[in-house]
Amino acid sequence: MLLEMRDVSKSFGATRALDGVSLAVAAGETRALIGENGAGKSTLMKILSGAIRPDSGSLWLGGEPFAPRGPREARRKGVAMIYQELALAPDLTVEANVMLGQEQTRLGFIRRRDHQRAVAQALGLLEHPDIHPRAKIRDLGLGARQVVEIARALVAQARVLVLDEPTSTLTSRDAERLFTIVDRLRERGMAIIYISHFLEETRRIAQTYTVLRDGRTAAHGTLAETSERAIITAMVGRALSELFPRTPRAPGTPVLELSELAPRHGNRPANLTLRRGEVLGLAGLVGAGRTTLLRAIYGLHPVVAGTVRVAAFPDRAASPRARIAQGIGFASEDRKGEGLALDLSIEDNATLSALERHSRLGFLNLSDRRRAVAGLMESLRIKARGPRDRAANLSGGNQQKVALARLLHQQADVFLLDEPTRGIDVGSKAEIYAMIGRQAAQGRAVLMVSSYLPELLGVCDRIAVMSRGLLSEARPAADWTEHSIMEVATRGAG
Amino acid sequence: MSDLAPFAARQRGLRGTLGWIWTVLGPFLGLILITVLFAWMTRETGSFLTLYNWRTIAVQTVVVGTAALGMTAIMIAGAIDLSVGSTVALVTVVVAMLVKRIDPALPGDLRSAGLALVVAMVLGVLVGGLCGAINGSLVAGLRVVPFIVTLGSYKVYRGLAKWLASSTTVYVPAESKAWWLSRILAPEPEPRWLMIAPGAWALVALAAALAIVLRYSLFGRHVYAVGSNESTARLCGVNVPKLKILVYALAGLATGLAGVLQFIYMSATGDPTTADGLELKVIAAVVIGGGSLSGGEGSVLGTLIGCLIMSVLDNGCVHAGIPNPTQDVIIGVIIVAAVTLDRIRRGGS
Amino acid sequence: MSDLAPFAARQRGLRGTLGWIWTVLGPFLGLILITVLFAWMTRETGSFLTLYNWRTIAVQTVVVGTAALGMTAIMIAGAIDLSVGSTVALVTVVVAMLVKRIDPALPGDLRSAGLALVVAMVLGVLVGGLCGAINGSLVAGLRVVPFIVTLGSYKVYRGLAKWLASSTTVYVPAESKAWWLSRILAPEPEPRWLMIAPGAWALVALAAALAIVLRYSLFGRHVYAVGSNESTARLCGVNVPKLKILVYALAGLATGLAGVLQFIYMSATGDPTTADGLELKVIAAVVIGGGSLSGGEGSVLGTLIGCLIMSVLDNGCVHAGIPNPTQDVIIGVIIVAAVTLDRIRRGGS
Amino acid sequence: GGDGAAPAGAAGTGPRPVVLIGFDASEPLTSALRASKIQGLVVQNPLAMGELSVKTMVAHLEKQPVEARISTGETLVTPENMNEPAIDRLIHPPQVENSGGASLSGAKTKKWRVMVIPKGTTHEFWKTIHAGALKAAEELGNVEIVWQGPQKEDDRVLQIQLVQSAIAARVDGIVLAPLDAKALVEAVEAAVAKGIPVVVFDSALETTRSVSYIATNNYNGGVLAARRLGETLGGKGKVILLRYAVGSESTEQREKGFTDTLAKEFPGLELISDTEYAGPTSDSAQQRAQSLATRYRGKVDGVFCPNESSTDGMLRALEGAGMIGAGK
Ligand SMILES: Nc1ncnc2c1ncn2[C@@H]1O[C@H](COP(=O)(O)OP(=O)(O)OP(=O)(O)O)[C@@H](O)[C@H]1O
Ligand SMILES: Nc1ncnc2c1ncn2[C@@H]1O[C@H](COP(=O)(O)OP(=O)(O)OP(=O)(O)O)[C@@H](O)[C@H]1O
Ligand SMILES: [Mg+2]
Ligand SMILES: [Mg+2]
Repeated sequence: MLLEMRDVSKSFGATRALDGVSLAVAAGETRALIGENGAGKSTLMKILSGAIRPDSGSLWLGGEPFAPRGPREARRKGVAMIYQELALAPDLTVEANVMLGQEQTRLGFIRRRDHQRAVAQALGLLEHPDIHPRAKIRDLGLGARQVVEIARALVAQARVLVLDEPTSTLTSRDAERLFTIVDRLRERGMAIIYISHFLEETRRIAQTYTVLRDGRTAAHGTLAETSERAIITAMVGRALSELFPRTPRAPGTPVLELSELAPRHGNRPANLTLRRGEVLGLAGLVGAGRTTLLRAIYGLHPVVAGTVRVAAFPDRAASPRARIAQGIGFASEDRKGEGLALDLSIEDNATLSALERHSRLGFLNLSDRRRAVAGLMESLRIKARGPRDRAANLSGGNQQKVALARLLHQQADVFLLDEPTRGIDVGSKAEIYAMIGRQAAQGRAVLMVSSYLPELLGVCDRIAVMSRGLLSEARPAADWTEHSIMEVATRGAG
Repeated sequence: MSDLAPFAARQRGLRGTLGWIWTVLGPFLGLILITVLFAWMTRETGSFLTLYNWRTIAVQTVVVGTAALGMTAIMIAGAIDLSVGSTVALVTVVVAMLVKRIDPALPGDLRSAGLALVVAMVLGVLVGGLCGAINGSLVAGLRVVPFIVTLGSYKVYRGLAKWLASSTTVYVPAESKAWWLSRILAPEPEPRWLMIAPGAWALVALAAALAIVLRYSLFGRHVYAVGSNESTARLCGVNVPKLKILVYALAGLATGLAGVLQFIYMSATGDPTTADGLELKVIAAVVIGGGSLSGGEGSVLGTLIGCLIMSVLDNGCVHAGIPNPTQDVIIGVIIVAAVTLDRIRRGGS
Repeated sequence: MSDLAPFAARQRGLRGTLGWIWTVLGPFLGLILITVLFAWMTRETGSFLTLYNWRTIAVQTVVVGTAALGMTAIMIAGAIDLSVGSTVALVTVVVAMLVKRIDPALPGDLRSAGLALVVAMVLGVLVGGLCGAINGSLVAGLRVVPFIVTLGSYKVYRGLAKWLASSTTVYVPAESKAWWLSRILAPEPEPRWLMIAPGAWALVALAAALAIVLRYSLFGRHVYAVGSNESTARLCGVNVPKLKILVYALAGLATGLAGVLQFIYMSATGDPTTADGLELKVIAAVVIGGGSLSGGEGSVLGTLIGCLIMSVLDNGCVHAGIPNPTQDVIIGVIIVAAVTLDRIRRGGS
Repeated sequence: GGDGAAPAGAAGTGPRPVVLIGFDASEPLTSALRASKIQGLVVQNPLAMGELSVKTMVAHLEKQPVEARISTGETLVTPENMNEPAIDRLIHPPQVENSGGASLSGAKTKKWRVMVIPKGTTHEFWKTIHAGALKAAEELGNVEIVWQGPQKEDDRVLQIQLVQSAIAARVDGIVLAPLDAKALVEAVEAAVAKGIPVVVFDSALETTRSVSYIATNNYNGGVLAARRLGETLGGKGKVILLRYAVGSESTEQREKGFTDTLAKEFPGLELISDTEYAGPTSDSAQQRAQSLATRYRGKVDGVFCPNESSTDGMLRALEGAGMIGAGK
């Protein structure tokens, strides 16, 4: 075994994140690490990468004890990691970020030629020559950032590569490219640990698996010999019924109408009608402009022409505030930068858009609010110590749930969801789909952006595809297949 | 902050039965240690640990404390105000000039009651609020960083103060000073049962009000949200520009009150050069009290403790008879030590 | 990114053929406007737009500029240094005292060459570096925010300066001042072909060196990375504590040089009270030049322009004969205006 | 001695009154003097200083011989003598409002343009100097005054910059109150080298190149204060000296004159504190004085403050602590 972790435990205060976990990967093996949100996957990998230190347990790398005192040492010994929460410096260029910590220098000065070559090569491997090496990360969309992050790990030339949910913001095309590269690296003798909530994806890429549950190893083995149902049962502790439950619903009156809506930068004018009791999906490649469209509707992105009409409301100048008043709720794809105030508590985050529901004369009824939030946490199964826990202390998936809890708390009429299940485990995904279905059945409307096509095909009533800023006509989900969606999505780009 | 409870729970486990004493006294740790230190250093004269001296310290803290309350709100919202010192100076000048204008025009009995003073002082507070509102509007309107906007107004307000006062000190004639004026900041208050000066009580009341507003009001939660992550706040429908203007205006009222108190402290004098460097002192008090320059953090209690730490240091050094250069060194070391201690107490980073 | 291209194109379209003039002159816009303003105000005497006056401005910018270069690096790394003023004062005192010690012990010809001055000045720069290194070690070691650490050392270094100087000014005897000393910051340099004072050239050279280091060296890259996102830098294997100590130490060397220049500017005087409030001026210069209090941003050219804007304002107001209060107001308004303009130029937020 | 002093903070009996001697006059100080809250003020004659400085400069410009050292005198004002007309003129001098004076931007209208650079612009002392300078200008008729003080009082560097800017602005003469006896030497000599004569006033400058030096004898001012304090206390008691600021030449001279005289002439007076500095403004002085007053409550008999702002702050602190009676 190239890498072994034995009996690793780690507690954060009263939270026992890891409780005697063991894991081993051989050279030339890709191991999938699977588990519910908050099971401890990221924590385990952070220990491996030296970002945090275990309370107990030991690590062995290439037969030698391995106790990294920090990320520096781990990197030097050949452990490269792609973190779940994108770790990029926003003020630096793509090139500087890719090379950060692994610069090639002469007399203390950067060898720019070598850097340019290395970065161009990595981006070429990922088939993303469109990402300009001198662009600042600040100006990139999330998908492009994820690509940069992967490029960084490619340059690292490590012995052990950890990928913590690398595809959560990638489209299937980009993901497929990534898999090819990972396969190639594995064949070259690298040991790879792959964390993902997409089970079919892990089958495609990994040979072995380990399931974590509540900080313990719940199961491990070879993927080829294990059924999906068995893995899910090990993960969730129960068998999961249907992933995409259909609720009885019929499209009603239009609630949201876009006519010739043209956001600034890139997007072409879009037309769209969203009806009550309908779930409408937006597919497309990274950078296609879906996020921009959603933000423009919500009043967060400047609009150059066209209108957004919301049922029963006069068309006034858009601002998030006005939109909330009109019953629109928005969940951002960028939960760290925009979706959540990480320093605030769960209850603050979950109720910020509708604080007045718990207030009289401008003052909050704290206990009332806490009760409401506790209820939401219960129903979305948010794993935390309580409503007062800081959002920053939650696992990635649980943070995403807090962002969704806000929309429920707000009792929005129209949901604008940008990659809503990003980083969410299968069990919770099913619950969120059920939640979306329930909302639609109650006559609310959902406009949902996702790069995960099975989800769009399973949940949505109609789907529209965006490609290079151009929005296609929305057609019933039954008319689409993954293949036809990709075709439309790439055609504009090709 | 809202996550005190689980945190406290964790800490309690660690510390066993001493738990709640620690929880209550914890934030005061630095202050207590400094007090003990000075009490020990002045054990021979004993002048430091007297009731009278603590009343004096209370009086010496009032102006900084009042201004620091405003700054706490501003810094929680992720902004900063460099113009507090200048605003205080401007307010003292305005109040002094108003008294000189209004008082002679009043009939005798109103004069002796000090009506002119009351009117001028209220207007002074409003001038402070106006200064704050201007800062806030510029920050929100020009979208220039608060540091620069208030650096500009730091100059402008100071210039206005000097210009109004013709570059010199404005004295209120003795006959315009009502009998109650000097009592507001007298270390030994009358009536006796007040315990500390009425001005100090005003600070306490203001602090309590601000603490409640920050914790329980929608406005307060929005202030924390904007300071913690402005994009999130906007996404959640907070009117960020309006909120900023409001925070600055309210903080300005506090600064205005600080100016009025400074005017009283200086026996009804309007001094355009006063409160020079107050901004640094006030910001330091907020940061010592746990506030952050990047917003989203800070508490009223912490700020008050920060102010007291600074006052006790200044006062204690004089009582211990420490020469001036050594005082500077000691104060510097203790500020760092107190904050380090607090960081360790709260458990790292 | 695919949509960067249309964005750039749009900008280019807006500016049309004037494009490159704008690109080159853009950052100087505020400075140029202020210069034009004062030139217009002093059009009758014409004393402002003379070569001699600009040489004077250059000399008047040297100390602030040198210190601001150090601060630029610190602020790019996301930290701050409030102790620059105190460090400058400490360095002036140390240099003056060293000259007084060393010079009498030297043989005659070395004395007249000013060897003692050279040695003392080099040691002065090192003292600055030491002060910086101490700041950096405390920031990295105690993990207390830089604001507090340097607030502490702001007091401590000032105290040390006073203590060393026995609370008074330290003068270097006339016979210890070498002939070349006063030439370093003379507005009209000798030899003539130097154009500006040797001290100003030192600033230019230092600025060029720093710009190159920040742009092309590994160290510079890491400074930006730490300031932009500290945890990312740490995760990518940057030794953040070491880097911080290094940045502070290097900046300290610059501050030390500023102190030496201040010593020269004050005709070889060690003054423990000098440079009071320098920190605010220096930070303001960096922020005017595009630096950010939250790190990751800032440039050497910007900082130099920021310093020049401040110097030109001070100098121009004297030439225009504007009284102090009006000066304050004008300077305040112009600072905000210049930064607003710059923000608009760079296209929003 | 301090025996039998009331314990601090005890009800009813306030501590015994303290004798306060100050320096310079301002409105609250003179009214306190009138109420005998202050037992003595040493005042200078800024009006004469300003007037003489400008007149000397013009005389030099017009190639007349001038004296190298002119003293403008210092006077002890007490509650007893303050109503004498000569003294009253000293403590109620004329002052200048913001406007007065020429501006550098306009074309020269008079024969001579002289820049007057004080140490600061906000103390009343400087306002009176300004009035004196303008008075001279009016009487002479052929000179205009440009009045520019450093933005921050007591900052050598700012003053050096002002002198440099004055050279660049090509004025005919500079009248300067140097913040430092040595640090300004080079700037002044640079001016002289450029053909701009310099008159020094208020504080000394160590150069031979200046035209004349016009000032109060500050050391003697301190001596006067010490004598007044010693005599009022009957040569016995405990005394505090609240210093002004580190490195300020004129006040250090006063402090030195004061301490020297105490040591020499009043062995019965014990200096119990002389290490505290009042700082630049009257409220910083008040903070310091308040802490000092609590510390030595009931243990101190006399206080000396070497300038206007420190006297002002001390007066307020003593009043606040009830350590000063409303007359005896
Ligand atoms: N810094 C921290 N402070 C306190 N608790 C933490 C911290 N980091 C993680 N935790 C807790 O540890 C547990 C495990 O978190 P971890 O991030 O490893 O989960 P995960 O398996 O990666 O989940 P996800 O799939 O949602 O990313 C969670 O309960 C989380 O709340
Ligand atoms: N040149 C540009 N200047 C300013 N903002 C830009 C520019 N290009 C893109 N943006 C903005 O950056 C954000 C992220 O862009 P991105 O390329 O990720 O598109 P997107 O809308 O998120 O696409 P999708 O959601 O389909 O991946 C969008 O809000 C977009 O409008
Ligand atoms: Mg995770
Ligand atoms: Mg997107």
